[in-house]
Amino acid sequence: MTILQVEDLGITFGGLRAVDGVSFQVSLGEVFSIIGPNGAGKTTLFNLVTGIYRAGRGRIVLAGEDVTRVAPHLLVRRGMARTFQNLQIFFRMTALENVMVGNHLAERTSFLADLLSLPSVARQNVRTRARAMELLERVGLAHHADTTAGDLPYGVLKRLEIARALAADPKVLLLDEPAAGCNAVETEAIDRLIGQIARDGVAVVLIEHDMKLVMKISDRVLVLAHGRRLAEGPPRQVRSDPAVIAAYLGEHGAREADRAHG
Amino acid sequence: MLKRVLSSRLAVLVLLAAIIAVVPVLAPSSFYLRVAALVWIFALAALGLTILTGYAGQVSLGHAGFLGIGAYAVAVGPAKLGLDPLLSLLLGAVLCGLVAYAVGRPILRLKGYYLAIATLGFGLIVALVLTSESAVTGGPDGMQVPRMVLFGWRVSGVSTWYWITGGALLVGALLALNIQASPSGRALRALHDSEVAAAGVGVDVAKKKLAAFVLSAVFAGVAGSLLALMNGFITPDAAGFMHSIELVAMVIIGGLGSVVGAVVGAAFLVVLPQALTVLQEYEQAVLGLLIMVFMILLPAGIVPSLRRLLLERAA
Amino acid sequence: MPQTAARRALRAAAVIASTAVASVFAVTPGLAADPIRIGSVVSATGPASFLGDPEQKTLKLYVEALNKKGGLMGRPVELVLYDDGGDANKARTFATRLVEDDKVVAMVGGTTTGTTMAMIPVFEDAKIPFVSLAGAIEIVEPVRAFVFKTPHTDKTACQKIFEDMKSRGITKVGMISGTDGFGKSMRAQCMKVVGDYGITVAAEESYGPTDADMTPQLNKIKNTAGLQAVLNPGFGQGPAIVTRNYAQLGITLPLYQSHGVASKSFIELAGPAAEGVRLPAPALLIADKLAENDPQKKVVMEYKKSYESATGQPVSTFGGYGFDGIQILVQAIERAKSTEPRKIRDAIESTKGYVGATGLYTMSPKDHLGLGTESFRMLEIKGGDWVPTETK
Amino acid sequence: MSIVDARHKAGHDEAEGAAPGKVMAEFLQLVFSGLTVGAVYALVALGFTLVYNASDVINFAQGDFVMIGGMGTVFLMAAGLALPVAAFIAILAAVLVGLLLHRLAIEPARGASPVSLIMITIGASIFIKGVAQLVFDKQFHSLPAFSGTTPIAIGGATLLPQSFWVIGGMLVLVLGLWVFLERTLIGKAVLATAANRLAAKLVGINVTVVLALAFGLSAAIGAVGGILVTPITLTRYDVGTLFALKGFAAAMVGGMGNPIGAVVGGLLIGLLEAFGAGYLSSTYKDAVAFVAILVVLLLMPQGLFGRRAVERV
Repeated sequence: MTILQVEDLGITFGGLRAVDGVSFQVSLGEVFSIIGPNGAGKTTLFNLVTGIYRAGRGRIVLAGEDVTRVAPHLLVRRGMARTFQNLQIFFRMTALENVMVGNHLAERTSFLADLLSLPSVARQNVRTRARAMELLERVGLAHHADTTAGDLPYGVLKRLEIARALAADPKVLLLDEPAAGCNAVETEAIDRLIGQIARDGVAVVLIEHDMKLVMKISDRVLVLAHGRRLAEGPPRQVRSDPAVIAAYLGEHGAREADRAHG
Repeated sequence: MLKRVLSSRLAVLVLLAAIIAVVPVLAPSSFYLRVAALVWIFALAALGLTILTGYAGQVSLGHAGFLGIGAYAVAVGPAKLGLDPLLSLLLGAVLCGLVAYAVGRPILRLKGYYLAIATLGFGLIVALVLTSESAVTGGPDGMQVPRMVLFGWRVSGVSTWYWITGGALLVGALLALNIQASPSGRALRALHDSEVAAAGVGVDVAKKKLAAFVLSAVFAGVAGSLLALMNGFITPDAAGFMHSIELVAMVIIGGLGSVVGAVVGAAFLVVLPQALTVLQEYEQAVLGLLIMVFMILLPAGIVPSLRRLLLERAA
Repeated sequence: MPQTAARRALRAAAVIASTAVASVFAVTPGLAADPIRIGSVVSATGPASFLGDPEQKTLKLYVEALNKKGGLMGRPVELVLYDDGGDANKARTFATRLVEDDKVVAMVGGTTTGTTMAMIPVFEDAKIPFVSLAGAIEIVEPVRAFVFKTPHTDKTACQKIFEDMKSRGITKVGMISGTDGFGKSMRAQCMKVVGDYGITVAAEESYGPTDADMTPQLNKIKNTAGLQAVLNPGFGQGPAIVTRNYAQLGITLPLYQSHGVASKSFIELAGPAAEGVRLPAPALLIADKLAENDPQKKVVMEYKKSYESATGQPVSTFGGYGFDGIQILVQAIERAKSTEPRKIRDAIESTKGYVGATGLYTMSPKDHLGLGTESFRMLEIKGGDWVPTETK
Repeated sequence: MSIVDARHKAGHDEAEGAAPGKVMAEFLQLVFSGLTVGAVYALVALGFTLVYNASDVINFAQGDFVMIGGMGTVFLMAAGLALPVAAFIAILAAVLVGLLLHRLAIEPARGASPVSLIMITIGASIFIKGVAQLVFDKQFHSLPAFSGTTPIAIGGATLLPQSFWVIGGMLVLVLGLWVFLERTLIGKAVLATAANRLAAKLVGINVTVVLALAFGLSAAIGAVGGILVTPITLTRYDVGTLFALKGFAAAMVGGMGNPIGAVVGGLLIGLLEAFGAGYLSSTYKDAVAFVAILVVLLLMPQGLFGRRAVERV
């Protein structure tokens, strides 16, 4: 079942078409990867889809509803969560608290109730904490629960961000280079984690440079170059696409490929 | 274990309550009670900034403006409108909240130093209005604040105000601690570190910032009301730029985001000038020097730095 | 490394904290056996330091000299002096400290009306006499049992100025006033009495206490038709800038300043632009020009000499207020032959014909100032010095 | 609205009714007034910008350099030195204070958060004022105008020759700073550090030296401003607070970190205050200026010339 549908999305920065008419759709339980050379517009595409940038053109449909103009914090409510390429961790909070914030949507207490610490707040805190602990265990970070996030190593924080995003109970999860800067063991863990998430019925949209990982876990791959779609399809098919090969071989190749597909 | 105790809500409240209870026993004269009462009042205002700046990371250089609004509410309400002082205090708090809401909505979109200058401008304008509208406020020479009468009891005397302000501080500390450990508090602390990520997990960043701003304004307003009622007299100076800086200095020196830190910071800046009077004309230079020395040696603020030290020792 | 830094910090903090606590709790050491303690809270720093600084210096000098002469009733006098920085809340705290902790028998101080009004309840409650050095009439009207003051009221200054204007046939004036306490209070008083002299204020402007340029305001006054003179109630640097901008804009109408600028530094700051400026001021400013038979001659010359030789700065009216405040108090204690605050109060109230730096004081239960208009002299600045416009 | 304001209006209408030439003259008078005061704000803002670019710190002691320049010259002249000599020594003194501030207070706290560093500069500002009132005194002081006090009439308005010194001095300093930053190696190092501190470090720029330079330069600029403007506005040990406040506002409205913005911001605030006082209300002219600043910031949240960088996430 299609959960996320992106149609002809585009944005221009100072005359440069960073994302130029990209369309794709993702189904529940699917791992959909977006690859491409540096500067291809992958992260910009994420920022467009998650409402951080306002799209110059095109449409985003989430679970059948047009969410093109919906503010980022409301997109979560509709089932979209993400991680960030440059970590956006709450460094002053503990790992557990980071994940607890991820559960913010499920928290039903008002600011006033929080201020007065009504019994409902204590109950809420217990629920949120239990859920956050569960997620930390799931990503293998339970032993770091009370450590201040700022004191944790990079690879660990990547998984912490995933746990935080999962806390929002998303239907679509966008992961921006989750394995970047991770060692082999950590990459392996992330690989398993993504597989699990998809099996739980979440649509995973993945930006990743680690081709081994991408080819292994993706159901479909979208290749971007210069903000445009270069190719799309199952990993095997994309890997043998001459335009993609050209793009990865260098600038010259990319231009050639562009012409071929333009 | 130690960490748990140090960060527990109850421990902080018991500690504060104990200090408030012990000071009168040690104080040789009611002058010391007055100084302590001033510490409680300014700590209450500083607690507002603990929420706004400490938790949510939003800087305000205009909070004395709210202090001034609260102070003049209990002066103007009874004197010019014939309102009950207690009612005036509550109305003052509401007014602070409303003003904060109206001002905060547009300016909280600004970030960092840009927000600082916008709030600074707000504080300046409040002080200017209080100074200029002499017909209502008595102008730069200030105005008398009628005594508060509660159910026929004329509230006066240093020790009475000591307990009232001490009680107010405890309530304020309780509220600030409540927020810290709640969903809203986590949201505020989250947006402090990354607004994008906070929005990314569903935090309505603008709304939460506004709530923190309004709450901190109410804290400052109530503190201003208490100050005016205790002194029985108020001047527009209370809303002045230097007092805004002083409030921010209290939370930074005490330790940003720490409830105990706000009280320690307030004590630092209220008690120190009293202690430094022995230095006469050297007072200002030494005060400035001490602020610098403390910030260089304890860059995270007194309370968090000492806490860390204590934990390291224990570990 | 962070360990040692933190440890060093802890040690430093402990040392500072303990000295701080110690100095608060320490009993102020007595100079000699059983001194008479007189308290003072002035704004020696902050925006009103212009007034508070000379007050503080005068009080210190006076008490020093007094003790050299053997003190008061054979006992040394101890001046417990605090600087409120112009902050009413701080002033209030220091007032409490004087009463509760220092146990003073009387108080001279309160540089501004704001700080004075904040401190009044403390002394009224404790029934300790308080001689204020601030201007506003509200301090002594209505009369409060324990509160007195020495400075002229703004009202008398306004009356003196308008009298002078009337004698020169001036009926339509412009006014530019400071928005500080002094300027606003004097403006209000002047507006109250201006009608009594058949004078109308046809243009009115104001400026903030820290403004650096008043040409916009003065330009509007300049463009108002039919004005015959301009009055500038204010103190601090404002009037000096007004006077300079006035000259810069080429306004030739007579300019009147207030007693708020009555110190030599005004002439220095305003420079040649000050020529021809008139203002009401006490005899102190023209001490050496007073007639030998002037009753104030001796007093003002003595004060002027001692102040100027000790501080190297010219005397100002404000120091004079302090001088009169402490002297009235000391004489009252002598007359009362007691340090009982109530008896001192009664003695102050019975001050009769005291000749001071500011003027002649005669107080009564109905008048806790006791200073008449005649204590003001109208001066004009000529050749960089004060010159009386009338011979007395 | 107080009576004062109502009267302003009346006075103003009368003036307008007089003659069109007078309207123009009044306008010019306000422009002169605004530019003179604004030029000093611009210099203070420039100081803020320099230090901010090198360190992300807002140096609240910036205004006190203005005071040191003015008061220092006053007292050195009183000691018998000629104006140029006195001014030169006062500038050196300000630079020394700036360097000491960096070496003894900012450098030891390296790694502390910007708020802590700002608190240190606030402490430094209190300290400098405390020392100044001991070294100098608590009275207002003035300097003789550099080229007389005979007003110059232009288009019916008048201005003092000193105003030319202030505005001209500001322009020379801005130009000099530009040449220094763009044309010298060390200046380029400052720019590089401002653009990217980490990258600057990696290519071997000594960031500590650059920061010290920024503090020294900003102190010199502030002191020069203080010396130029003292003949007009007077000085005292505590005038720094006001200049810091206005200079900070100028730097922000211009866009923190942009030298052009600092200059434009300073002049803008000077003009806003003058026009506010001249056309609206002298009581509320500061409010007028700040409301205008707020409007600018709400429309352009990074100030007039601030970097409008897209948020990188």
